[in-house]
Amino acid sequence: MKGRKKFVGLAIYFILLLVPIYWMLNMSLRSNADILASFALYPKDITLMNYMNIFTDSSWYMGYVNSMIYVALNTAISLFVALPAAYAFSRYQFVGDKQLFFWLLTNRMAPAAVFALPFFQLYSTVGLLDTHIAVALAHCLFNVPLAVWILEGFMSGIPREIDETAFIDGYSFPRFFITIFIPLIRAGVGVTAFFCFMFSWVELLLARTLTVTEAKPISAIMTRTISATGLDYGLLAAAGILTIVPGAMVIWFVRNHMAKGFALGRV
Amino acid sequence: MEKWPNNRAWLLVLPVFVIVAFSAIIPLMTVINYSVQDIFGPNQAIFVGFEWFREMLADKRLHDALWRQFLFSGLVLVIEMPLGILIALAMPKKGWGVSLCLVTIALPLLIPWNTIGTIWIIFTRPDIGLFGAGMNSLLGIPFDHTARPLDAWITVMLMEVWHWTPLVALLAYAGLRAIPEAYYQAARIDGASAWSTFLYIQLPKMRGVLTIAFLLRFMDSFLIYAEPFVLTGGGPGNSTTFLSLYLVKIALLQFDLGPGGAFSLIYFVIVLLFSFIFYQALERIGKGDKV
Amino acid sequence: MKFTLAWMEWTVPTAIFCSTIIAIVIAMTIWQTVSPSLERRGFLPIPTTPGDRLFIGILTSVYIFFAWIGLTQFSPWILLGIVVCWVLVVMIWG
Amino acid sequence: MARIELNEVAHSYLPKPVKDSDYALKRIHNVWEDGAACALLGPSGCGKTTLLNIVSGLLIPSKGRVLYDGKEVTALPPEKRNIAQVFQFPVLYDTMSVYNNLAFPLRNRGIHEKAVRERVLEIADILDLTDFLKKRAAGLAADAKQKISLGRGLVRSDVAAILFDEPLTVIDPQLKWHLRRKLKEIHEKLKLTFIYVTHDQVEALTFADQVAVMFEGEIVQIGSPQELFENPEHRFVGYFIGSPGMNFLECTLEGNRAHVNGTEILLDETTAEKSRNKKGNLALGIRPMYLGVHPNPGGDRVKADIRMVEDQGNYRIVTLKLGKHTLKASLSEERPIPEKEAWLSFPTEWTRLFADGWLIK
Repeated sequence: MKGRKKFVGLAIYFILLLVPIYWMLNMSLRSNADILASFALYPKDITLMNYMNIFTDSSWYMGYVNSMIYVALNTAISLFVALPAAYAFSRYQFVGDKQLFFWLLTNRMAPAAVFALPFFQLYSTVGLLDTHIAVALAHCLFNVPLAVWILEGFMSGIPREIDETAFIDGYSFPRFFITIFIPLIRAGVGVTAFFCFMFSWVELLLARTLTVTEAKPISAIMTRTISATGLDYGLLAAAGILTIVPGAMVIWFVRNHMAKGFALGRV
Repeated sequence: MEKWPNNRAWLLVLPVFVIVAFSAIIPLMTVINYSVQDIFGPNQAIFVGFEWFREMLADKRLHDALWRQFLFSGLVLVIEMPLGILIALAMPKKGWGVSLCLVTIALPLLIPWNTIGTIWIIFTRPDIGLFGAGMNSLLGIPFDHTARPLDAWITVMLMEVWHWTPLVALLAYAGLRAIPEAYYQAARIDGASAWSTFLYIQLPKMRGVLTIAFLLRFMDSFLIYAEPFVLTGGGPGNSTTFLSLYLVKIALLQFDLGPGGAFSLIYFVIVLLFSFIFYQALERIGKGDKV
Repeated sequence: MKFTLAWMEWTVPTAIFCSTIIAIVIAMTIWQTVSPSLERRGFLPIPTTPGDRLFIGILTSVYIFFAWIGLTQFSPWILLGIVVCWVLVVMIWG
Repeated sequence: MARIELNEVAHSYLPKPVKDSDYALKRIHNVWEDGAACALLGPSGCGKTTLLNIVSGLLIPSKGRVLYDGKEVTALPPEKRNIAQVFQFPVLYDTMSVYNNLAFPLRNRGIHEKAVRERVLEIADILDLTDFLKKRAAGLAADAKQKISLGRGLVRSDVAAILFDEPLTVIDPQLKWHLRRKLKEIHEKLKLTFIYVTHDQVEALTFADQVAVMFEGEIVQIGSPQELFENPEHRFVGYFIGSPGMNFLECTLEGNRAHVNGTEILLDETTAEKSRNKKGNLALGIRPMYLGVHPNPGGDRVKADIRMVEDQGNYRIVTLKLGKHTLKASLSEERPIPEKEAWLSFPTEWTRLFADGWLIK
């Protein structure tokens, strides 16, 4: 009886969760004229025209490519610098460790809007404006602290005796770190990569500010379509659906570890 | 766990320090510089002292945006926290349903923020949206988020709840899963009702993760930009212009560097205060209140 | 392509301000490296190290600054005096 | 207070058990008398906790019935069974004071606040918790916490039995002894049925009047500590109880002599008689303390090599090699121990024979 009520409640929530996404999918499979002409709960004449438009227009599909490039770059940079730092925070006590950790955290919390303008000036001065690396570096502002934070949680769960044993056995620090320690926190590295991917992928403001044409992400291209006159809902919906796909795929791969990342409460 | 005292650990932290300093300290100093000058163009600036701060601190639109922001963040917490806990309680504990639930629930979290806005535009438009059209024609309630401030608020709230409740639910779920089975067994033996079990076992044991959820939701909703920007553009009027939207309007759209700088600093310091409280709370959790 | 600082629009007061802050942070680091201090309880509600007290002092000073600028028309120089005193109070007894 | 009876109980965690090995509990048929202090002893994974959960009602067995005072309770949930349980680690309501923790089970049963108060004070007095009543339970030491868990069971005047699931696991060694004595004292004072699960033989043997030894989902023997020691009904009991455990030698029988790779050991006439018509692998068993170690040959003594001597304070443990078998003997410290070789004697009254693991009697 109680279990049943729970199940019904959960089912209702899931329906509410999926309906807006379903609605966008519905729109993406109809032509714009059809959308504006009639109201329908499901697409009567399914058309893939909107998707075809996106895949044939380079200004659209390059948006995805650009997004992928800077997200991948950002994830790589974040992990690379965060791994040793997280190790330092989890194992050592040093001058200003807590203050530094807090300062990193404030950057996770800082409003992107505050940094947008100086970033624009900074990157145009060093000539990186409208490049993938600019967006990737800008996203490091919140992703590197995030990565340090999550990894520190995972590393603190590994007993220190392992480090001590390895050092007594004569391992050098780099060799120990790469061949023993990182494999131990594989799951943590995966979860961290997932969150870096996620936050870089969903961010709009900095990505839009730092790009003009060459590295313009899909999110910015979509906002442009919104402000244009004669909004093409079908096309917009199709583009939206396509932005969900990579995230959904990534979720599927890390689903077993995801709860752990959330459990550490370090998002 | 006792840590090894070793100042050479700084070498390991150095890359992070450099990369974040580059992205945080230089822009912050730039913003400080802007905030005390009236800038007409490159190298054409007049030092104005604290004029911009005086102006921004007295700016009625900034006050409005700030109160709106607090109201919004407050509402977000009031709605999302209980809802998220309820969902977590209803989720299955084992079996094939777990993966399915986790993946479905996490889905909104991985949708780009502007796509979230797009979904909700399409969903709530009075002419083509299921929600908008449904309200108007089926229930006979006039609904138009582009024209009526209340409707715009309802839409933004719905979107926000839809988007972020999953985070609270996932955190709460993780917290629930960490409670050893013996606690539930003891509660059954002691004859506790479902409500007392929740009140005296589940809630106290979830305190850690719920603190984190609370703070994260507060911070993130305080910084919200992309979703309302796409959905309403801050309108109608200024009814959904939150702090970030107003700041971007001043700094990036009107290119008023001086007032924008002063605004940025005010905004940043508010966030800094909450971050500090956040950090202190986390430290406390780490020091022995762990589940 | 040359990296210049011109775009940062430096002014003398802000340069002094930023270098003062950086100097204080560096000085604190050196001091704590040479003779590390322990956490202790003062009038602040949480146990703090000198680094924490410096941060709390500066953060609260900024709020004092906002209140001063937003609510009064007095000279900022008086403010400077108040703020310096306040930071010292927090550092010593906080 | 109640007499607890388990009637042909078996349990499997699988939905459709087929093989014998699918069962976590194979077949338990047992009675615990009212007011007894019983222990369930066995290694980890032998099914002790499963059995305990069946008694408490947290699990419903796949087969069989559970009876309290002759009344069937198999399908009743724990809250309707009047039992209490103390878990491996202290289970407390951390946000409540000690007083409220103790009052919680009574309040849940709708008992009048005045009666609750009286009872809680009474039990707090028995458990020496009176001074802590106003404190938050979360801040106390592990042994005090464990006493609170116990107290939550004791406050209920109708409680039929208290089950302990390795309750001393998280307690410091010096406090263990103290708490164990407290348990014994409470048992004597309140005459409740105590069922105590543990893997520690010292705990079980000192606490209980009656010990049930479990092995791979079965109770292999129930008896007083002395019975378990002197007449282990199964090789496992012999090996598990006593430190070091019983010595076992694979053997064949000829007349009333056991052949252990080439040497002969004289057996008791009646034992040999019974063993003659048993099939299966025979093994001879003897406790280390009964094994005779002598410096010179004589009588039916058997020659063995000494490998190691360990000093344990007032006795010594000698490791011996008899052919391919390793034997241990424990000797009091006054007894001389020969250098390299020794002659062993097997007193017939302490030498047991086992067929396929089970004692021949």
